[in-house]
Amino acid sequence: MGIFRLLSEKPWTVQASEDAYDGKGATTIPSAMVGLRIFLAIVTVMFLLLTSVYIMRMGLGDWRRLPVPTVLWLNTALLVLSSAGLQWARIGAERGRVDEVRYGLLAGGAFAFAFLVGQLLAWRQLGELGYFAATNPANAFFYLITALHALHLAGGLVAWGRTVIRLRAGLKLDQLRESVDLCTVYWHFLLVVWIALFGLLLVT
Amino acid sequence: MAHSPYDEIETVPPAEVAEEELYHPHSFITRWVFCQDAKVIAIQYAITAMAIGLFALVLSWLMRLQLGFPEQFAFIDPPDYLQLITMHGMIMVIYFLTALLLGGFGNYLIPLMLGARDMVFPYINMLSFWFFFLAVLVLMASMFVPGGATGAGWTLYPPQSILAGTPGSEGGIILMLVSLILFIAGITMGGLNYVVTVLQGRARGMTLMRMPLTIWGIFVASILALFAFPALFVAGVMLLFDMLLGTSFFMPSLVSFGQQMDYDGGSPLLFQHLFWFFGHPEVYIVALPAFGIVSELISVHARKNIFGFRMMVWAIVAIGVLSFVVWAHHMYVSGMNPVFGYFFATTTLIIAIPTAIKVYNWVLTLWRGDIHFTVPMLFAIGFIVTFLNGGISGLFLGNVAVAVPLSDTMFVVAHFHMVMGLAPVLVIFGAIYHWYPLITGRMLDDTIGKTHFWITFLGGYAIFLPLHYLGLMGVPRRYFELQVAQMEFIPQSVETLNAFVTVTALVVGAAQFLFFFNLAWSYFKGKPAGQNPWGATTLEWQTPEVPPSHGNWGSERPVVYRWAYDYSVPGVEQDFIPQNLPPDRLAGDMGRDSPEGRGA
Amino acid sequence: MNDSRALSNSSGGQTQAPTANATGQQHPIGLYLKIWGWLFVLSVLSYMVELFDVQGTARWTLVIGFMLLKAGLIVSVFMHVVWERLSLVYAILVPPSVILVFVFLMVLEGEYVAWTRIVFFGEGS
Amino acid sequence: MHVAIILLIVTIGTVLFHVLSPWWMAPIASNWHFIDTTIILTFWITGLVFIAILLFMAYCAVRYRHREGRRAAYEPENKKLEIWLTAGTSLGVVALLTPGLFAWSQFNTPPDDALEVEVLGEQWSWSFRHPGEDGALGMASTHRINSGNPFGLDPDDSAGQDDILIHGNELYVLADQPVKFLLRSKDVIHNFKVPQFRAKLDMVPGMVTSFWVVPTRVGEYDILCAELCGVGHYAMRGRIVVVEDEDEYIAWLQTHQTFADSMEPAEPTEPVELEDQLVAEGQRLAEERGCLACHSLDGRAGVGPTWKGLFESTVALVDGSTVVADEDYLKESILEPSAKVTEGFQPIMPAFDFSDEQLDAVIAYIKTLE
Repeated sequence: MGIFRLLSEKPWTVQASEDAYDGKGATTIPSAMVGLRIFLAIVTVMFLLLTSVYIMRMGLGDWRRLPVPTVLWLNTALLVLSSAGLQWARIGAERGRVDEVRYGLLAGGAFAFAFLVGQLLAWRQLGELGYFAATNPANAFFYLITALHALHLAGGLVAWGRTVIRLRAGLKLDQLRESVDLCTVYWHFLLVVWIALFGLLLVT
Repeated sequence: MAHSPYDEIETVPPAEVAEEELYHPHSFITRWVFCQDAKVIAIQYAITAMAIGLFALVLSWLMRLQLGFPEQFAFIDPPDYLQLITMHGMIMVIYFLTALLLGGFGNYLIPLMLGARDMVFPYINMLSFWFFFLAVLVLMASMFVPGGATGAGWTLYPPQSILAGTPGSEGGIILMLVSLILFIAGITMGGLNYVVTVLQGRARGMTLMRMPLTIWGIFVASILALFAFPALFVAGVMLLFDMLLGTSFFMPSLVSFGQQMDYDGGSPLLFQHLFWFFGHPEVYIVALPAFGIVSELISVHARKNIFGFRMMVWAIVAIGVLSFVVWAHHMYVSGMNPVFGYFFATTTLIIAIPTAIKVYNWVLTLWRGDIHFTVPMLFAIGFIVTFLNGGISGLFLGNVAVAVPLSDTMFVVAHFHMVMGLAPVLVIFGAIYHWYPLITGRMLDDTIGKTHFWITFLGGYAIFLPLHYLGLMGVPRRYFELQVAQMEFIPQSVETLNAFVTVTALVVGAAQFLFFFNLAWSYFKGKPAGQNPWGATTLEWQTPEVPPSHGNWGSERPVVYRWAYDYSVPGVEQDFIPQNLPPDRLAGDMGRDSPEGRGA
Repeated sequence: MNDSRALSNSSGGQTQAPTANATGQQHPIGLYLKIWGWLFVLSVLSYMVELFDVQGTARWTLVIGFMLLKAGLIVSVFMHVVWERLSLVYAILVPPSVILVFVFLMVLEGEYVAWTRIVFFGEGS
Repeated sequence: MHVAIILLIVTIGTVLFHVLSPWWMAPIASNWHFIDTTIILTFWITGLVFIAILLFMAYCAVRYRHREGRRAAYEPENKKLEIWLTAGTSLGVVALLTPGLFAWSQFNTPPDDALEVEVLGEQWSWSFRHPGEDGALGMASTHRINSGNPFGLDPDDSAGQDDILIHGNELYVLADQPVKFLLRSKDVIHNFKVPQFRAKLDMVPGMVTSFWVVPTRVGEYDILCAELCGVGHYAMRGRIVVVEDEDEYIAWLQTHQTFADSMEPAEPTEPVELEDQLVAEGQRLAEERGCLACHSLDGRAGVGPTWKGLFESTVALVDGSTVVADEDYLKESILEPSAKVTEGFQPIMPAFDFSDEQLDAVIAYIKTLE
């Protein structure tokens, strides 16, 4: 779809009415999904900025590598499972199978909770080893990044909770499909962000 | 022949917001307080922003009193002065201009000008306002904590913003950052709404290129806001970490008043890069809606289509993209890697080209027009003059070596007040005079309006023009007191000039109460406006009721048949054709013989 | 005449759009499994880098390369970006790439600051 | 009509103000004429555009104002005109940018024979470091700063031993000798600015920045801080003295200690007998070490409490107690300011590492202020 063609259109001529309504944009993707996409782009920008600051700060000489708590590997697995659970729910919703939606959602949410608890454990482990935020920039970044990621996941859990409540209230699948879709995309996104950030923490 | 495409339009499916999803208020509270109607939210935004803007205006009076008549006002001491400049700057840039232009005008105009019934996410829209409101409350609260509000300058540069020696380093800075984070949350919700509404909520026939330039300006500015504010968010959160947890993101090892601090290894430049990566787009977040609105005003009141419409759209888009790669021109003397100077000077001067084109096109819209010197038109002309002047001083400051003697002087103060203070404020006034009849159904008083305009425009110009020359001389900014007698390079006459500027500022400030009086008086006693008093083509004037009711469009949403600038079309009797007027209902013959293939 | 034909074509596409959308969402589970498989393979490859202790630039390039591939697969398939209109893809991908300018300049800036510290403060390497 | 007239008045008024007003760049005293030339060039190019656009608007306001029966032209775009305008603007931009970039490249290439002088900023005073005979500055860093080593020099660096430490806000430089200022800050960001030199730069803690200049005109100039650095920002001022006579310069240098000397334990000197001398010394110290930036002499509360009538007065403290400002209290307040903070003021005063003699001098001075 040519953004350049669109912008070079002469709106004062009748030819312009050829594209009189950009109907595709408005009808194929629900507004909520467009909104979510843009929101994800914003969050990506935020994490990218954080990464660039991370890389710059890393080069300033006083960087001490942080031991990666083993529990983080477990957490990563939990987040993958959580994402998979939601994907299951989404496929279930597409095929109209309520049970799959229910189990998928519950599994996804449970694993996400487990992930958050795991992250807390990782913080406690590091704290007990004496790696506090103020001791070294690497620690500070670790706490900052994991906290921001966890907050985003917690926010996602609110949307998840709303979907679960509506499912229990007996709403039809058709009315729920969009919510399940949104949650799933958001979960996959947070998984990508986590994998990228975890990779960053691992190699530095 | 020419009619056939319009028949086809009827088969296009209706746009996003369906009838049944429209929110219906049930009580006073849901009607006026926690309201989800974009028009009410717009008014809420506008009133909050103007109230706090008025407060910031009073702060600027106190500053000017201190500068104009040093040592006469014992109640202003150095910490107070720094708190005054900080709060004035922060409020004006973020809580007044950004909130008013995006939250106020964006909310009011986007659905109406696009032919939508409301925003796409009304609930989020409501939340957006309340986050903004909360941010304002927290900001106000910061003045009452021990140590008072922060006095770090609106740029909040560390280390000084969080160290002793700057007022508000105890608690004020924390509340300031919290308030900013709340504001960012609010503006992100709002911005998402504006962008998605433009993408999804347009009426049938409203292509992107048929949108009025006002919407283009607000649309691109919202995108900028969405992607620029995360930088401020990141910087703010990290600064909070440095302040509260003692981390060293931005803090190098330092000795504050003889004491070694625990910080080590960070870089203050990092904060500046992050801040200006937000801060420069922020300038255009304010400027682009103003550009759009002023194009509208000039076109309507000169009864002529905007000159070079496509160029105007391209310029808005180009400025939007370029504004993300010019940030470090605020940092030429910051000690950053000198190599950056070449890159940023070049990009900065390149961005001057689309900006200049916009100025030319406004002026060329007047050319061969039928200019009605209504109050909105006067404000638009005032804007062109001040914006041109401020844009020109921007060419000095953007050109790296030239900026070296001028940065951190009154020249900078004069520049951004001309281009980002006076210019957008003139547009806002013009816009209010233009759309007040739509909002309230009554006209604002003309005589008061003209008096208000001439005092604001000429007075404002007289305030800021001389300040350029003080800066040229080397007079630094953010000085509590100049102590002219002790500084060899400053002639005594500067004291007189400063006193003159102060008096003018007080007069211009006081004149703004004329405006508020006009707003209040005309609300009850103003001349009834009737439908479309200016003869505008855009959709907001074509609502079945004035002021538009909840849902905007009565039983049927409009269908758009033409662009927003069909003024004085040859062969048509009326000198404007509303966007939603079907071709078969045009009086006279249809503009088939107009240039470029109308009716092909 | 051409105009109206073009228009009717596009509007025809629009009326079909919802159904096309519904079918577009139903991708075979096999595809997802295949992508899972690829993700697994890529992860194994990343561990191989760790296992064989590849050092220096090669290590970075490989690790980051595998990471990007994985992210790309997830974004394009699981987040359905691969089935989106190009303009939306632009809208999503352009802003982050502007940030890459920022990333690049920040790396330069970091090196510059570190350099002045080494030269004037005599701080470690 | 009146709109056109007022636009004309604005145009002419702006030009007249530019030409006639007495406010203009401070007379230049360095080699950076090129920057001034670029500024003038920018004034010419942009000024002409400004005048042209305003006059054109005034013309339109008269010629195309609304009259009965007037109808605007319909012209959505005029490609030719737009292309010409774009091209013309681009040309103007190139004309501005080229000298600008050229000047920037000069700005960043100091000559090889430039004398390196360090400027050290702190809230809210200046000090300087001259490289001494070897012409090289020793390594210095904030980590090593303590009361005996206020510059934080590395005692093991041989290049630093002969560095001349200049406390106080005054610096001498030789005319026509290129100087490269290395800028360093102890605490927050400052900016070393001499308006007549044109060049300036921020001093950023945690790194060293630099610019160079050739002073060309003999005289005394103000040093200003041009980056907001806290409540005392406006009072952070110094003097730079450009001398032609090399002997005068060397004589001035010799009044200051080298780093090596400063590290040796001071010899006990005869106590000063004359009270006046002591007071004069105290006054000098108070001025030089920036005390007066915060403490007024006329009873006005500044950043800190006034010194007028301070001695033997009763001072209310933030913790609610009161104390009489006797010698012990004053001494303690100078050496350890945060111990007893006066009600109504912030605990922002730096600790001063005065010797006993210096303390006596300053206190003697304070005693005279009644």
